[in-house]
Amino acid sequence: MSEAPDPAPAPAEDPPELELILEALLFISSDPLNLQELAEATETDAMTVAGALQELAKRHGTGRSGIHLRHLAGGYTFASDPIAEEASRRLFSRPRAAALSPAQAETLAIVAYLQPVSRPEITRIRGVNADSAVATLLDRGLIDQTGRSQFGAALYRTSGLFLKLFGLTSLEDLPKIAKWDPTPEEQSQLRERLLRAGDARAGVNPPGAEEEG
Amino acid sequence: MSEAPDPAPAPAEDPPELELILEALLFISSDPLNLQELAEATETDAMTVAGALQELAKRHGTGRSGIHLRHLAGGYTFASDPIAEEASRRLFSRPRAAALSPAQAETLAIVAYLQPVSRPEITRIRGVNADSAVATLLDRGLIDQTGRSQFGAALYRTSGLFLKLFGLTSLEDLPKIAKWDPTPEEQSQLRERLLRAGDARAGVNPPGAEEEG
Amino acid sequence: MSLAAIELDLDVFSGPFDLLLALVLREEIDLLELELADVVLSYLDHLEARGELDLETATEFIVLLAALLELKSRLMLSSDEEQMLDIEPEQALEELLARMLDARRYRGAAEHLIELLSGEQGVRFRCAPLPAHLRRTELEPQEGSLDPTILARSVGQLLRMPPVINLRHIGVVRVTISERIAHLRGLLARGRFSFDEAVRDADRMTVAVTVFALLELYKRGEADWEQNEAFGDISITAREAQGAERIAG
Repeated sequence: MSEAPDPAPAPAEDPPELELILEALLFISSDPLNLQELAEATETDAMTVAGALQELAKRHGTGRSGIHLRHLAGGYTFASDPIAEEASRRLFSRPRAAALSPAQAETLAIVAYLQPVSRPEITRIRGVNADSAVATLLDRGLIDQTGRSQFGAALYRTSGLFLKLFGLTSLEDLPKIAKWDPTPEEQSQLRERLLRAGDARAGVNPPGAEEEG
Repeated sequence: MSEAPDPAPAPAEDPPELELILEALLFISSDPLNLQELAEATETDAMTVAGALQELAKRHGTGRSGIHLRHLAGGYTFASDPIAEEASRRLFSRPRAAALSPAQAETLAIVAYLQPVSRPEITRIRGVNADSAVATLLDRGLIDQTGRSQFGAALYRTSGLFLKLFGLTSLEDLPKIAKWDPTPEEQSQLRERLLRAGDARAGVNPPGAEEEG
Repeated sequence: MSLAAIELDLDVFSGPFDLLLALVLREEIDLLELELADVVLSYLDHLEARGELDLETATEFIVLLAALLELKSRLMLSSDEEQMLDIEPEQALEELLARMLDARRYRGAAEHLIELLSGEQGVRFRCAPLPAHLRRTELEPQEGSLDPTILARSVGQLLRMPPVINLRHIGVVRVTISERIAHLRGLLARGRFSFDEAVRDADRMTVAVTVFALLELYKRGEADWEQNEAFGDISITAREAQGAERIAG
């Protein structure tokens, strides 16, 4: 290979297809891949793969690329160049936006005002499967499981962290709903009203009947 | 893959540090990153980042690399070259996004164009119940819930994953819905045929004839 | 004219609007001669074969065809009777037209999306967790960083009742096929009854859905009927009972 005196360097020859495929596989996989796996995936043999990886390593060497090819115990994997360490910290260690998605906010609100409350109840009120929202809220430590209902469904309540993050001293401090209540004159219990509204949205709405009435 | 490989290619010059850092950041992040985020992380400005990305895109172009730089869902991200799809299927058990059923595609189209939109509205437009299509699209992460309508019906919008999987930078990339408008001729033809069915009462009234008592 | 006679490939229709649109646009089809009940049955058979039939969908489909039927029915009504119709024909027509065109637009958009997706076939993304050292630097969310009013507002939204639906302009009456089938089965228990009796004091939509329920029972082999003259009363007989009579006779 000749040195390029030209300030605009001529493009390097395109790598062979096998090398491109290996590059893509290593990129997609979050775990290291060994020669055997790569050979089976590309329907070739380990020797050929090893040769292609050697070429690939050149393109992904220090200074050439921000993505390095590394050979670990478990096989080959791509890793980011340590040169990007500082920038990664700035990018990924920002305080995580603590905002709740609408589905999470809704689920959390139901738990906060009705606790203890079961998942089927949450689903019935929201009209959408609540599994993923409940899982996220559990993950974030905003709700806890607290025993089971008489039918065996897990019951949820808000956590201490919940109070902290919302700046509340106790559940007594939860804001009054009246201000947002469409029919504040309604006398029945909140739980019953929420379930009724959920049922009405789910079942009684005839298809083809538009919302606007 | 290349049209005319240079018989004696010169090795490309090593890319500048900023380009390497950007490459590493895009590799680490599982979400697309926009110019602003990249500029802040690298402590430079969006213009400089855009320039470096242009160079990076050359190294990650078709035929050059198995990892392509794409501008999707409002930011930049790396994606695999489809050339590796067959090998990926052999290697990973997780399949690539499955195709959409006609019902799902229609529901997704309605959400994409009318968002935020409620299930009753979708049902009204499709003429058939959209519940299962909506549930599947939620499950697949192509749509999200975003608040509620004034009557409490859940509202849906498309997700970032939708843009990513469909190769869109933003919703602006979708053609105007008017693209599928019927021509005025088609419209009047349709109206006429419907009118004829309604007006031809007792089969006696040709158009323009007097109304029978 | 039956649906089979006009050779419609039902597989190409994603919904009732689609089907209606095609029917209306087929120049060679005279809507007035088309047996809508047959269209209904064929379409439902088709849905059933695809494993997508639910009574909800079936009812919705009836409602749509009813709009077409409404237009068609003007043929058979005297003008006196027509005064009783509660919607303007132009209004019904414009409504139907607008909905058909809307459905068609989104079907076009849907095809576009399917194309986009297939164009991206084979494109995969990396989905790996952040390297451990970067994860550790994730900051604890701050105390009091969330606004409790979002909770009250969320509950307020969930308390909203859907509006009572005004059906006047479409003339939709909520009556399901399953309800009418149950009603007819009740009457069938007696062995024989007249259609007029089955729909006494019923509104037009109920009558229409009852006809469909009757067709369904016929299809299932539970009932037979007889109509001696056009527009005459229909006499309905339970299949088994009829069989029994034959044996007896």
